[in-house]
Amino acid sequence: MMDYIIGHYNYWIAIFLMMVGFYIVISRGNLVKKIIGLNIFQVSVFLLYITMSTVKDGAAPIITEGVKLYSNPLPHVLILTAIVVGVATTALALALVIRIKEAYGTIEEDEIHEQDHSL
Amino acid sequence: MIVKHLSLLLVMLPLAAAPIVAVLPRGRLPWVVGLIVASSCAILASTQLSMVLQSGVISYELGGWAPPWGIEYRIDAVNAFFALLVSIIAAITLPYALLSVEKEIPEHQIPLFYSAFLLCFAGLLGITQTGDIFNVFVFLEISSLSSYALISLGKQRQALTSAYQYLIMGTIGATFYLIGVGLLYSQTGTLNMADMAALLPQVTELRTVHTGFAFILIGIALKLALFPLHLWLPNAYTYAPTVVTVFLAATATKVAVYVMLRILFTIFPDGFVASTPTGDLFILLGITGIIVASIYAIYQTDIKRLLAYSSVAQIGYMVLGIGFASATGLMASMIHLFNHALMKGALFMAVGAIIYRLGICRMDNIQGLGKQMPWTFAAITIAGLSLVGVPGTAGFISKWYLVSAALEQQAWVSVAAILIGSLLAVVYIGKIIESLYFKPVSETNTTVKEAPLFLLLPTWVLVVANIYFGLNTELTVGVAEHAAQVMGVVAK
Amino acid sequence: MKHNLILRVTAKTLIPPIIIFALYVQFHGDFGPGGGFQAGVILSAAIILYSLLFGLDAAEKVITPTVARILASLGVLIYMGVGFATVLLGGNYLDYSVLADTQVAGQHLGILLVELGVGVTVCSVMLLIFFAFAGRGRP
Amino acid sequence: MDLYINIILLALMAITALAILRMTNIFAIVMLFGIFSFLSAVLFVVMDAVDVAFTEAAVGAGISTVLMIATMALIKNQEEKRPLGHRPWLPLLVVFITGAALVYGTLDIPAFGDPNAPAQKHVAPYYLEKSISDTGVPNVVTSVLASYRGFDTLGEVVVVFTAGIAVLILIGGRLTRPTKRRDK
Repeated sequence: MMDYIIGHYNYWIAIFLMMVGFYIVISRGNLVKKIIGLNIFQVSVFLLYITMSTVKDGAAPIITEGVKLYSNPLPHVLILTAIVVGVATTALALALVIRIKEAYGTIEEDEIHEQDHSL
Repeated sequence: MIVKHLSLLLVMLPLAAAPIVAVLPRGRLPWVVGLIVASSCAILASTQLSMVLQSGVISYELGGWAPPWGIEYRIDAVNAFFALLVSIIAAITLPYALLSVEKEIPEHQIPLFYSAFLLCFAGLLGITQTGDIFNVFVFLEISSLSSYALISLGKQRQALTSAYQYLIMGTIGATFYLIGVGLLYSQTGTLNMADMAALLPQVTELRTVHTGFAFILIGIALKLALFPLHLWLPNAYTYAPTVVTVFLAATATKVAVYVMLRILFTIFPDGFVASTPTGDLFILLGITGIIVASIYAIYQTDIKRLLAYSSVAQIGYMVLGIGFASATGLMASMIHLFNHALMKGALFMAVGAIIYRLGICRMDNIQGLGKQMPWTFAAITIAGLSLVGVPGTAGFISKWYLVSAALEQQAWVSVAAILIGSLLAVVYIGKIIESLYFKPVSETNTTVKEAPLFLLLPTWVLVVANIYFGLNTELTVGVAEHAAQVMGVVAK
Repeated sequence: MKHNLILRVTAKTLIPPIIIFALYVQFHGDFGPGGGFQAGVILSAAIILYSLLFGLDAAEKVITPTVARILASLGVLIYMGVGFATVLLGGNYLDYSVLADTQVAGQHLGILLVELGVGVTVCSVMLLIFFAFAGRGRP
Repeated sequence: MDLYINIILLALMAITALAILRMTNIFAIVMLFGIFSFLSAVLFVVMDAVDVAFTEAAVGAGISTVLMIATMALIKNQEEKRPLGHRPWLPLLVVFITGAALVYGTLDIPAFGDPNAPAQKHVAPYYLEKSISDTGVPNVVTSVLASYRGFDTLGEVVVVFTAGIAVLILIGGRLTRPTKRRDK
C-alpha cells in the first residue's frame, strides 16, 4: 500500500495542482487571473508528463559513458514544445486583455457583460 | 519529385508563405500570394485524393525516420477528403477576401491578416495530414492561435471578448487533449497513430486508457463546439470579420470532426468504443444540439448570429451520424459536413455581401433589400433551401443519408429530431427571406446597390456547388463510402 | 530605473555575459541542456534588460521593430529552408543526412542550422512582443 | 532523498497555487505565479528533465512573468473584484468530476520511476541507443527535438511566429504609423 502511494503521489499532487488552475480559470471573473489559472493548469500538465518520464535512479538523458539508465527523453521533448505553445498563448491572451481594457475600461467579466447588454 | 513530396508540399506551401506574406508591403501583393498558394493547394489536394483512391495509403516519413520513431504523414481517403475540403474552401474564400478585407480590416494590418489566414489554413491542413497524435496538437495550436487573432480583428469591441472567450475555451480543450495523449502514451509508449492502434487492443482494460479516451474526446468536443460546449462559437462567428467567419465556419469545426473520427475509428479498436457509452452520448447530444440550437437561431436578430446557431445545430447532425457508428451513419456525417461547408460558406458569403453594402446585417436593417440585391438574395434563398434539405440541393442528400442511417437502427427519436430540425430551419431561413423580400424597403436603404462581382462570383460558385452536389452525388457519396471503409466500418 | 546609478552599472556589466551565455546555450545544445529556444529567450532577455535601463527608444535603435519582424520571418524560413534543401538534395523533408557526406555530419549540420533558425525566431518574436507591450503605454 | 525533495517542492507548489487562488491583488498573484513556475523548474531538475527545467525557468518564469507585469503596468488597477452573489458550486462540481476522473485514470498508471513502464520500453529506448550513431548528438533531447521529431519543432517555431503576428495584429499599432503618413 505504502509503495503504491509512493508510486503515485506525484500524479495525484499534479492532478490537484491542475484542478486548482482549472478552478481559477472557470470560477474567476478577472481576465488576468484567468490567464494565470490557465498557466497553472498547463504547468501542472507538464508535471504529469515529466512524472511519466522519470526513471528511478536514471540520469538526465545526455549520453555519458558509464551510465546505463536514463530518464525518458520523449516526454521532455513534448513538454518543451508545450511550454513554448503555452507562452505563445499567454502572450496572445495578455495582448487581448490590454485591448479589452482599452475598449471597456475594465478587465472584470461581469462589468464587461453589463456594458455589452446596456448597449 | 512533386508527386513524392505532394502530401508534404500541401502543408508546407501555406506554412512557408505565411512568414513571407508577413513582411510584404501593403497593397494587394499579400492577397495575390495567398490566392496563388490556396489555389495550388486545392490542385495538390485533389491530386492527392485521386492518388489515394487509385493506389491506396500514402506514407511520408518526415526527417527520413521510420515511424514510430519519426513523425509520419499517413494519407488515406479520410485525410485526403478533409484536406481537399479545407483547400477548396480556402481557394474559394480568397477571391472573396480581396474586397471584403479591404473594407473591414485597417489597411496597415492587411499583410498580417493574410499571414494569419495562411497560418490558420496551414494549421488545419497539418491536422488533416499527420499520422502523429502529438503533431495534431502542434498544428491545432497553430490554427487556433491564428484564428483567435483573426477573430479579434472584427470591427466591434465584442470581437475582442469573443476572441478571449474562444481562447480560454480553446486552450482548455487543447490542454484536455494533451492530458489524454499523455495518458495514452503512458500505456503504449508511442505517439504514432497507426502504432498506437496496433498496441491499444492489449491495454483497453486499463482505467488509464479509458480516462485518456474521455479527455481527448472532451478536448476535441470543445474545439468542435459540440452542444453544450458550443458557447464560444456564436460570439466568435458573429463578431469576426466576414472572411474569417466564412472560412472558420466551413473548415475549423469540420477538421475537429476529422480528429474525432480518427480517434474513434482509427486509433481505438472496434470493440472499445462500442463498450463505452460514447455512441449513445453522441446521439443524445446531437439531438439536443439540433433542437435547442435551432430554436435559439429562430430568436436571433443578427443574421450572422442566427447562422452561427444554425451551425451548432448542424454540428449536431454530424455528431448524430458518428453516434450511429454504422457505415451509413459515418457516410452521412461526412457527406453532411462537406455539404454544410458549401451551404454555410455560401450563406456567410452572401451575408458578407450585405455587410459590405450596409456595414451590418440585422433583421430590421435588411428589410426589402432582396429587390435591390437580387443576386445576393437568390444566393441566400438557394443556400437556405439547401440548409433546410429541399430535394435537388446538397442538403437533401445529407439529410437523406442521415435519415436512412437512423432508420437502419430504428432510431425513431433521431428521425424525428432530424425532421424537426429541418422544420425549424424552414422557420429561421424563412425569417431571413421574409425580411429581405416581403418587407418594404426602409428609406435609408433605397440607394443600396447589388454587391460587386468579386463578392458575388465566389458566393455563386458555392451556390452552384450546392445544386451540383445535390444532383450529382458521385464524388461526395463515393468518397464518403470509401472513407467509411477505410475506417473499418463496412456496410452491413 | 533610468536614473539609478547602481542599477545601471550592475546591469551594464551583466548584459555582455548574458549575451555570451546565450551564444553558449545556442551552440552547446548538442552536448548539454539548451538549444535555440532557451538561447533565443536569454538573448532577448539581455535586450529587454537593456531597454528597461536605457528606455525603449534606445533598445529599438539596437534592433528596430521592422528588423525584428523581418528576423522573425527569417528564422522560420531558415528552418523551412533546411527542409526544402534536403528535399532538393534527394532526401525526405528535414532528412539532414543528405546535407553532408556522412550521415552524422549531415545531421550535425542540419541540427545546427535549424537550432539557429529557432534561436533567431524566438529571440525576435520575444522582442517584438515585448516592444508591443512596452510601447503600448506611450502616447 | 529525492523523495523528500520532491514532496517538499510539491507541497510548496500546492501552497503557492492555493495562495494564488485566494489572493485578490493581481500584482502579488503574478509574483506568486513566477515562484510557482520556478518551483516547477526545480522539480523538473530533480526529475532529471534538465532541458525542460531550463526552458520552464527561462520561458515560463521569465518571459511569461515579464509579459504579465507589462500588462499590469498598462491595466493599472490591480485588485480583483469578487462579484457578489457568485455561485461557485458549478465550477467546483466540474473541477471535482474532472479531478476524480483523472485520479481514476492514474490508478492503473505505472508507478513513478518504474523502469519497466510501457513508455520506457517502446519508442524511447531507440532514441537513447541510436542517438549517438544516428546523429552524433549526446543530448538525446536535442536529437529528438531537432531531428527525430524535427517537424514538431518546426510547428513549434511557427506557433511562436504566430504569437508574434497575433500580438502585432492586436497591439502592434506603432510599427506602421510612420509609413502611413507617407501615403497621405
